[in-house]
Amino acid sequence: MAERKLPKSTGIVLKPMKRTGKQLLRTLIFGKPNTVLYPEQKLDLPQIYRGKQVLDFKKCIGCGNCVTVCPNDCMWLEKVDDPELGKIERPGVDIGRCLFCGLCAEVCPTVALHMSTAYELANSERGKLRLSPMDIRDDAFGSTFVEERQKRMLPTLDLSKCTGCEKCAGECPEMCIAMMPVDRTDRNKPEINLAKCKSHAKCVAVCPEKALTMTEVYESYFEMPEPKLILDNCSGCGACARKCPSNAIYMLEMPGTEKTLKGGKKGKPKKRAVFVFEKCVGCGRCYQACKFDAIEIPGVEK
Amino acid sequence: MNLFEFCYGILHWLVDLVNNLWYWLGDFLPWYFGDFFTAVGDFAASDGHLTFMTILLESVVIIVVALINVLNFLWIFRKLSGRILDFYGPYYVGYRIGGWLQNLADGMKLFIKEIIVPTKADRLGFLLAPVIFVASSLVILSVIPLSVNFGLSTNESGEYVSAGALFALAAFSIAPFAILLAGWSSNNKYTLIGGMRSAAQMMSYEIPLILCAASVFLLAGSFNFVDIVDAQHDVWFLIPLFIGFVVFLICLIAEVEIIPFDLPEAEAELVEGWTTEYGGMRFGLFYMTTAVRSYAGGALATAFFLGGWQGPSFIPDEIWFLIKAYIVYTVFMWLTWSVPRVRIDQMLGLGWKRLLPLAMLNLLIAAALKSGGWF
Amino acid sequence: MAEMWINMGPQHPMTHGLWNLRVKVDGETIVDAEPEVGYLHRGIEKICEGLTYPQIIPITDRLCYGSSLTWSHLYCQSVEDLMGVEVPERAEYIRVMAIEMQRIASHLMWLAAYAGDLGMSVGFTYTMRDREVFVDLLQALTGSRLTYNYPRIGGVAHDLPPNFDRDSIRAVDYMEGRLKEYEDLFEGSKIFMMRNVGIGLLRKEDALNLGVTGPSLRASGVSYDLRKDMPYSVYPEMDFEVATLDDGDCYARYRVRMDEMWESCKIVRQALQKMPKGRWRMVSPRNAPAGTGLGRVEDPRGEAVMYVVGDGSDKPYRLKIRSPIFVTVSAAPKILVGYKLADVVAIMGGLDMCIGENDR
Amino acid sequence: MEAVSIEKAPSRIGENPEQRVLRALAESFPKTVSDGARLRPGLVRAKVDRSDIFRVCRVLKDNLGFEHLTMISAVEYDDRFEIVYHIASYQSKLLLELISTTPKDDPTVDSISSIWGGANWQERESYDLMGIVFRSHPKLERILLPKDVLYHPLRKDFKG
Repeated sequence: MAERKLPKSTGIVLKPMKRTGKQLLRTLIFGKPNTVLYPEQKLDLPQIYRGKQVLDFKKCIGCGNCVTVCPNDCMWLEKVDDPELGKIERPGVDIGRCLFCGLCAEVCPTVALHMSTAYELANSERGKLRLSPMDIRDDAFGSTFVEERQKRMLPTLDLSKCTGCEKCAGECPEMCIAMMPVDRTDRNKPEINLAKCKSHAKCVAVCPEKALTMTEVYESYFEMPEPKLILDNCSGCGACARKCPSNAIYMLEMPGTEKTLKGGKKGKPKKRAVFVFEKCVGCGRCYQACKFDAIEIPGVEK
Repeated sequence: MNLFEFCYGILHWLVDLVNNLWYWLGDFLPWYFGDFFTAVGDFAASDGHLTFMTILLESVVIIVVALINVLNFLWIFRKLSGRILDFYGPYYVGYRIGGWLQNLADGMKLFIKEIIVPTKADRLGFLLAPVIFVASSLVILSVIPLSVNFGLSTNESGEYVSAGALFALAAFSIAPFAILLAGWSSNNKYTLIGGMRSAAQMMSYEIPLILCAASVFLLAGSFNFVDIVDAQHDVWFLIPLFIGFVVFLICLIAEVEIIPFDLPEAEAELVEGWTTEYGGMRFGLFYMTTAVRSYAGGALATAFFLGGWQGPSFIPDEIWFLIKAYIVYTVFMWLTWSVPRVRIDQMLGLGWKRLLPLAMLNLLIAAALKSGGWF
Repeated sequence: MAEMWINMGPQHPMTHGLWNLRVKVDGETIVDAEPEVGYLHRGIEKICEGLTYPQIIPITDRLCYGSSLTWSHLYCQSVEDLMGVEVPERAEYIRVMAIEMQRIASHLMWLAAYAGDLGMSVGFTYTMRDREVFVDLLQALTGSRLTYNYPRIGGVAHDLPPNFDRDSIRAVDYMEGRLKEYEDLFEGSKIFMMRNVGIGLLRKEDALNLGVTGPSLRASGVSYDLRKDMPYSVYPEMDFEVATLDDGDCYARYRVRMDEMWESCKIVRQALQKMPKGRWRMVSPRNAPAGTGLGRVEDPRGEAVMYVVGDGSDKPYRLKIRSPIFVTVSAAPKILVGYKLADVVAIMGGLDMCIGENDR
Repeated sequence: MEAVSIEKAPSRIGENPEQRVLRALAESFPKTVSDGARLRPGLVRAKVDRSDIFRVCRVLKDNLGFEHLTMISAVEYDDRFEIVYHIASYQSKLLLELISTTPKDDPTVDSISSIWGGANWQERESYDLMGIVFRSHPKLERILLPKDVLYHPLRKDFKG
């Protein structure tokens, strides 16, 4: 091994004493110590600091993606009776178990859930750490928050109004709308390729039935699972459509399936579920609601 | 008026007050009781008894004054360490006086804590060790005078204990026994190693310390604090005996067990050294006694090398003495918070191989100065 | 003299966590040593088998309190290898910058703990104070102070906040000034040198054989740094040197880490300078294909490896974590024997223990 | 470094170090080393029969300059255990992934802790969590879990 030059420690302890002496003068005479006197002074927190969750009830659609993504199972959906919004489901959070990882806010499709900068969450009772949706409600918080995810104006389809007139497909300058026939129905459904859409809104303008509207859609970094319909199993009960938080499922009649009743009259035709994938948030609640195993989602368990 | 006269006066007035009541009570009783009462009253008013009580009172006064200083020391310790380490130190308790009351609050908190004796500990030794440690340290304080007038004397002339300095040094070196006892009786490997380390350390550093003190005694020609301080009237011993002063300070740091020489309590490897098993006020006493010994050390260094209470007369003598002791202590603290802890073999090597020859050299210089007739 | 076993741990100021070092001492000299670990075993590898790929990122943060960002980065890197995800270039630069800040913070925390071990409170408070500068920066970047949860599969969670460039350059300048102060504070003190030079000798052959990695290996004379020798991310673009010293004592380990902090400051500057504009995150796939992915990075404590086995579902089939400290601790008896009891804290402190990643 | 480096292995023109180490292994152990592949620059994978793992590792360390054992991981599949050795060469900047397979009912393999001291605790860990038995290991005890635990938690049949 080569001989190494050790640094000279001249004066045995004088060098460190010089440094500490300077520090002493700095804190005693010329300034103040570095400490933040906590209850009186507080640190400035960045906007993206991850503290207690805050929920915008009006934006939230109750899809439960936050509940699914939580690594610690500390969130749940709770039924709330709101005077303004009616009977809704909104997530609650157990602060005592929360990791404060922020995945719930990140996965929220409508940017209704945020992590606020509130960090003084201690409580003497463990039960009070379970925050119900009303406890984390703050509808005004979202306006103070600069969302980093990009927002796009995209046409969304209300299939119940759509007549399948194909005007939108002809009008789209990007050629991103294609009319696709829906199986076993006599209807055509416009399918919009959202990746190509440049938000011209011409399809909305031209739609005679006002079935297309422009809505804000936030980009998502999570690949969400898409539901698949097994048509043979579908009984047309409509449970999935009622459960769908983003109203992406429509029940369409299948002509030719009418049962002949006793009097020779024909009954109502059977219905089937139709997914509008542009609106789907991948929560998998339709899968949970279906009692006939007609919907499957890879990777989501009941 | 010196402290003896002050205390004597107070006691005399007190005894007179009580005796008046006493004799008046005795008048109501039969003659044989009355005689007894008179005899007791006479004994209480006698000069011998009063002198004895005066000495007791004096030492109590001195120790109380010293303990108030010790509180100051603890406050300086915590405040200064805070400022050197870039935080506030005591702040809220006694906000207007810089957090001075924090130590009292801590003491109160320690008082109400339970005393726990480990099951397998040697109970007698475990309980006795803090008593010896604290008592031997407090006794040092009683013989250190703050000025010509403020010290423990046995008669009105203010003549102090003639071998006061020797007594102080002797009392200083009782502590290793208490520490060893505490370490051994706790029945714990950490405390045992801490106690052994402490004994080795104190013994090896006692010798240079006493040699340095001996050079001072040689120059002053006395063991009496007043004589030693008087001898420094022209020039402080710091100047002729500079080597001795440095060696004395280093040895004092080792004696009071603060970083870099706090091996017996080496926090990182021995948890808390020989105080590991102590809790509550017993730990508080150890903590306080460290400050007591620091104060005693600072006072000894002041008296031996820094001219004692001598200084310009616009400040009282006692305050001069305390200022010097505080400065010595501040330097201790400054050093403490700047350096890491040394290892036991390195420390003993330093003690025996470096400090002892230096102390001998210092003694030689003192002898040369004395025989040369400069002092 | 009689020999006796002393338990240094599980609750002991030396341990920096929860582990037990049993040393057999003859007087104060160590004759034998035996580390016992596992007090903090949380079964993270098993937990990860039950979570989806994005859910694991906050769990990997919990592997090491000192450098959580490195571990989540390592996890994302290995999963990207498994899934074949391309990471945007800006994200790679942000990652490298954040990791180097984390490395400085981790080394400062090590220095603080080391100073505390040696009984030097001033070293503890000053280094922790200056670590705060980088923790604040990382907080502004990631949104949390300790468990950052910042890298994502296919990028990073957030873009740089406003004024971050300016603040980082300022922090790095401040740090370089402080490093000089530390050199005065530590090496300028004779007592520190007495405690370090020649203590805890680990020879090159032993270090290689026992699988010691990271700063401890480089202090033993092997110039091997994964950032330089098997570069990942955008480290090939960066200009820095591998700090190496020949004598494997505590002082060399201290010096290597100090030099690494200098180099990290350099890398942070370069990363900020070269950072391109563009996206910082891609959409990550939900399911991984069947196969294996391997990530291998230079942790502040050594070589960290993750080996992910995917089975086509959205959860990993098996996740194996190689903790650098786990292997380094197994070398401890080799280093400890023959030194004094007080040197245990210097030697084990110099190895930079982190029990979270050690026990997993 | 005195160890024979991979550079000194007989080379053919146009071969990169990954191919060279694979060829050297295949020539030394024609029967037991199979499926050699270069996954990406600097990462090589090969399969080794479990009976020969000790000799392969000995050759790797002594003749091919692989001086660092990075990681030993055990993976349980439905029909087999795979013990994956990641072995690194500091000089030629290579990482070799050696995969050795054992049947489910006999998870036994030779210990290599006498070749690399760093393998000692990693083998103990694999024994502890996955139940792989390493023959002639100096101290094959549980390391992360308490000594009286009866199960191997990383096996798939162990549920919380």
